[in-house]
Amino acid sequence: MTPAIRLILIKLLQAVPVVLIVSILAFLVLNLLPGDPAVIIAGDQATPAAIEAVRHSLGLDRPFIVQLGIWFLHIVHGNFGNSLVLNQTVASAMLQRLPVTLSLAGLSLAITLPIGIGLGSLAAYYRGSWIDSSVMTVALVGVSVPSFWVAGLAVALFSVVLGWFPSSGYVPFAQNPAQWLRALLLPSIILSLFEIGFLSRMTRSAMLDVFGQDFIRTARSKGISEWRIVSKHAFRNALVMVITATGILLSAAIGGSVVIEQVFALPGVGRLVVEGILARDYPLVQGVMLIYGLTFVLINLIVDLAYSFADPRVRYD
Amino acid sequence: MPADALVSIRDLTVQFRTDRGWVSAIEDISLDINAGECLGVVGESGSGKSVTALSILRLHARGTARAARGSIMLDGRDLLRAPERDLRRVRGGDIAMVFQDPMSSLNPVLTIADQISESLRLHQGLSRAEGRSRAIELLDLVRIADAPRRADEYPHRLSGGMRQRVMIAIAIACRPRLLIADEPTTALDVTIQAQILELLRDLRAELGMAVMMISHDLGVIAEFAHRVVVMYAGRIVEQAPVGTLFSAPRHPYTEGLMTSLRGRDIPGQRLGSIPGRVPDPDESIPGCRFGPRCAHVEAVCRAAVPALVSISENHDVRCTPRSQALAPACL
Amino acid sequence: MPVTSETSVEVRDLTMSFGSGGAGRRPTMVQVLHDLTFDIGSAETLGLVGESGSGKSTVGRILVGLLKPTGGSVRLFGRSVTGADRAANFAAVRSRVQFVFQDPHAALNPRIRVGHSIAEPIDIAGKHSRRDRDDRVRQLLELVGLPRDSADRFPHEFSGGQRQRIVIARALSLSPDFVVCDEPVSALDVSMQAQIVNLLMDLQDRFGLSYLFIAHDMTVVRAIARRVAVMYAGSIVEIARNADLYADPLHPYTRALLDAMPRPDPTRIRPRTIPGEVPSLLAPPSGCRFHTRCPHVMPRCRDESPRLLEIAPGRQVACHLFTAAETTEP
Amino acid sequence: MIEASTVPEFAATTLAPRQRSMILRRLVAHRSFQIGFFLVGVLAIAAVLGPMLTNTKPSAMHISHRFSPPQAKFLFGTDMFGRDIFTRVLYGARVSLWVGFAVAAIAGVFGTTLGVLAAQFRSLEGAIMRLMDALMSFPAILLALGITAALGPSMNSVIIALSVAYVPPGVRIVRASALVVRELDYVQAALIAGARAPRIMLRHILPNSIGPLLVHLSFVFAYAILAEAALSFLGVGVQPPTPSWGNIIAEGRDYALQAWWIVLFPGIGISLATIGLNLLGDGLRDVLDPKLKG
Repeated sequence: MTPAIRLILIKLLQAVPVVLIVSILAFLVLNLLPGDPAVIIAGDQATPAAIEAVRHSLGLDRPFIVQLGIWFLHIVHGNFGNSLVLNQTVASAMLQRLPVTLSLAGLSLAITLPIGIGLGSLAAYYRGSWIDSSVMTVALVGVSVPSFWVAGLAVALFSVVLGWFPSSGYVPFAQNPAQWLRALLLPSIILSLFEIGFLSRMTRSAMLDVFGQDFIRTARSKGISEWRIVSKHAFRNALVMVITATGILLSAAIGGSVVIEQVFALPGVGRLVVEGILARDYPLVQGVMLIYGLTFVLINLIVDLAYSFADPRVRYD
Repeated sequence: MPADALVSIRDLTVQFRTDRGWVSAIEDISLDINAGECLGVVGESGSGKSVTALSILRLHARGTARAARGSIMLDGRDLLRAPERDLRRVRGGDIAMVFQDPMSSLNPVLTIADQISESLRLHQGLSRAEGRSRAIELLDLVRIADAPRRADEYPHRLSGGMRQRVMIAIAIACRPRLLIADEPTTALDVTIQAQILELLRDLRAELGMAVMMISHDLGVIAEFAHRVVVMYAGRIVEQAPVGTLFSAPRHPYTEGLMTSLRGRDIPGQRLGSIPGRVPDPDESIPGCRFGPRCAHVEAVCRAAVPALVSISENHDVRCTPRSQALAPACL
Repeated sequence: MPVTSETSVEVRDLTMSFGSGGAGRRPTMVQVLHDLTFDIGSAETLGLVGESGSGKSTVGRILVGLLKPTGGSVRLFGRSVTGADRAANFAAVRSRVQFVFQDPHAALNPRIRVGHSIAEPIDIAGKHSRRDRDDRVRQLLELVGLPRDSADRFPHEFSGGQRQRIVIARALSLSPDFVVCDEPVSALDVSMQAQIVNLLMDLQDRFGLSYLFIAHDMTVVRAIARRVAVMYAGSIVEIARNADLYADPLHPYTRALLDAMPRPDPTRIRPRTIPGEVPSLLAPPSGCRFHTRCPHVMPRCRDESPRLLEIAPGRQVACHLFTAAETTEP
Repeated sequence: MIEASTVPEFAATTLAPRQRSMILRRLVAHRSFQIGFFLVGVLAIAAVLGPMLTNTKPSAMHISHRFSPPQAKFLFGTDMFGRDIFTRVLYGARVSLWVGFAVAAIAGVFGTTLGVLAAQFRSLEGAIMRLMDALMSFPAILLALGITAALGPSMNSVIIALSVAYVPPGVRIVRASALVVRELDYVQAALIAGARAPRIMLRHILPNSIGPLLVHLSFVFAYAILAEAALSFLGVGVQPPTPSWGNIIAEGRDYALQAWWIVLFPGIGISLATIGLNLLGDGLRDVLDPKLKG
């Protein structure tokens, strides 16, 4: 067995307990917390009998262990339970909405990575200069300004006043790629603001960290140009950090899409969750949380492995 | 400036940015490095010996240091004022450097061959393949066994001693006229230190380059140098040919260092020690900075900063009472 | 003052192995110490020299209870601290054993005033009133040559040499009888080294301390130690009285170490040093672990590990050059 | 007993001039920290003094002044019910800053405790860290959504939900630095002297591994303010009529074109608070972790 395969297997094994905890957590969040879902679902004015009926229909009157068993059964079947409102399984509701969210997150990541890394490197390279301070100011505003607020202002300006973009709605890529892009561009850019700020700040400090290392001085003592030092010596070391950041960014993009989808009325998973919560469709919320949780266990695993393989010190030992 | 001086430093003062403003790390450093010679620079931490070395190639971290005064001449050009582009040709070309810590001085994500051939490809326009085969030759030259295999490995696979050999291979790749070795053996074990010193001595003879050997260890200096510069608290306090310095040191600080080492041969005997501690660079001390620790301090030492005075041919001392007693009366 | 026995420390066949390997690797045991046997007498200094990877620091850490050895026995002041009553016996001798670290910057908690750092062993032992404790701290500061008002300051306000004095003051706070000094001067400048070595010698004279003085620098050991043990790759290769060892090193490695030491003498022509490096603990050479670098290697050295034998009074060597002599000339 | 009867020959060592509290002095001199401290300070004072700075109530409706643009009487204008936006933003600041502070404090306490415990006791490490891994697998806002859904929308639910989301990174940070500190010589010295786990943790590991956490907490404070606003905006956070910056924006959203001031001012409030906290965090990071200094 090569070290690489062994590393992958070990990481996979380490992920198993996390997957288990994630699925139990997603269950517990709505079943064990002090709030009584039946009361909340039935509403404030409900009679005790009505609450009891809700409780029975949700299976909440059964023993805890049985509920947990049913929960795992749903997971194993791959349908992740049934929505109370939508008349479909959570899995199929999610599959329907996923392309929107993935398009949004993917597009924003595609915008973020080059700009964030570029700006961060630029600021690090020109540290202390006006370029550094301008980039860092922009980045600071990016991580500080609430996206739904900027989204509101942007819709008012670009969609309503200038009419450049539709203010809401979604067109599938397969149906019309141009319309798809037009519908998603503004939301993606707004989603990217935070991410660009975050990534450029992180890139800058990682690069500065690398700049302080002895081997950069060695490189300079060879007469290598500053640009080559940045692009070859520093960046390859900082890459490890950028990979780690990508995992966090993806998580931020998925989280941010909840709000952005709401503002732009995009029919994605984020909107599904919010609708689910407002409609008190607990199984739906649970199911989506679980699927997202499991997805990120997988993403973190990939990031972890990519990280190991980007660094020869880990790769060979 | 002597005719055979390769690098000539005059009145160099370098300052660092601190919380309390700019503070001088070295002051009024003047020294020559002659072609093919081996100059030893010795001093304790805070003496400014590494700052001096890094100043020659302007390798201080950007924005943290400035040369307030002085010049560093190479081939009639002042390196302190040369444009960055010109300086890059000097770095790794005319003047190369080996650093103290071989564990952190190599880039962990690039192969050995890549790091050695980089300056060859840059300064001599070699292709990637040519660079690699030159790198393997250089690894042989620094006596690394199994060079072709080692060339494709990453630094973390090598021991400290091997990494320092790789650092030396990088430094000599373009046949520099001056090799600056900044405490090249301090981080290494005793037997490995001896191996590296032997390697450097052999290479110096083979390639005919000058070496500036910086060390806190008088033993290393005694073994390696032709001429020695002793630094204390940012200033040169004494310079002399190695034989003179070790047989007849004139500065009280040099004397103190010698006695603290020599007493060690007798078990149980108290060592000669220099009382007190090295002052911080921003501590203000009137007159001679060694004054507070000096057993022979006089009123004149506190009155003014002593000058570096020649007391015989090639022997300079920065100590007012001593130079008054010893300087040739030909003034 | 407690009654001291003749020997402070008795170490017999001490072995130590560490588990190695993390994620992605099969755990393997790495043996870092092989059957060490030595004594340290009352008020004696034993120098322990060797290069990195020799295991010398591990020995020191075992003697103060930071590490638990995997084999052999250690007796401190006559009490076994490796047997069944390990914990109880260690508790009984804890206040008599102390440690001085190599790096004076890492050895002091940066957030605690040095007075409190010095008093920490007293606080833990819980024997003194606050007043006694503060008096004791001032006394200790004076003892190591620091101004009394140092107690209120933080470590960053002191130079390296001064911090090492503080570390020594802390080590002395409970009036120990045995102190492990792990490279106590190797992080210091030459002029500071002399101050600290002199201080350690003075303290020994006044209080009858025993030292295990660990160092890689043989010249420092020469000044302070009465006897010297030389370690290589986890084994003691030679133990001798100070004067004997430096005048006439027997083991080829001891000789190599002495030859490799730079000396402040420009007229000396140093013999060429031995080739190679200290072997990896993961793949130690067969037989004598020094045979890969030894200028006098014989076929026997590759197969058979030499034992540490007494070849003259107070003089032990582990080398086939001498075991051979012993077997042919009984 | 060792006594100092005579002063040793080399007692003459002198001390360097006193350097009191370098960290505080550096912080005070740090530009980002100054600006951040000013912004956060002003907002915090405004939030605390809130009721004294205005002569009306956040829920008071001035029916004849609906949709008034900013003017002397209504500094930030009024909303669709004629409520004074200035007063509402002031009261919103109390909610938002309190939520942020509470979340940072809870994340700090739990992060420190669990982090130090995980570093000190191998038996707890696996369980604590796997649980943190699992919690960190959910995007923070989604986890918070799920928890607020279960608890029912309210300010306290938001605080609990965001705390759960922001504890895990704190645990990781504290554990990582505690693992480093644990191996340092001064901890070994305490072990040699016979110190037990509580002393080691409280006196040595905790004070020396908390720096990175403080930096992190100032960012958590900022994230929590943003997240509270987002949750309230989505309608699952702080519920009207209690004003929070998030729900003021949500309510004013539909009138953004005709009455821009309703959404503009609470948004500026959020932005200034998070900018201030981020600058504060940057300053702390530069001073407590000089390695990353730019």
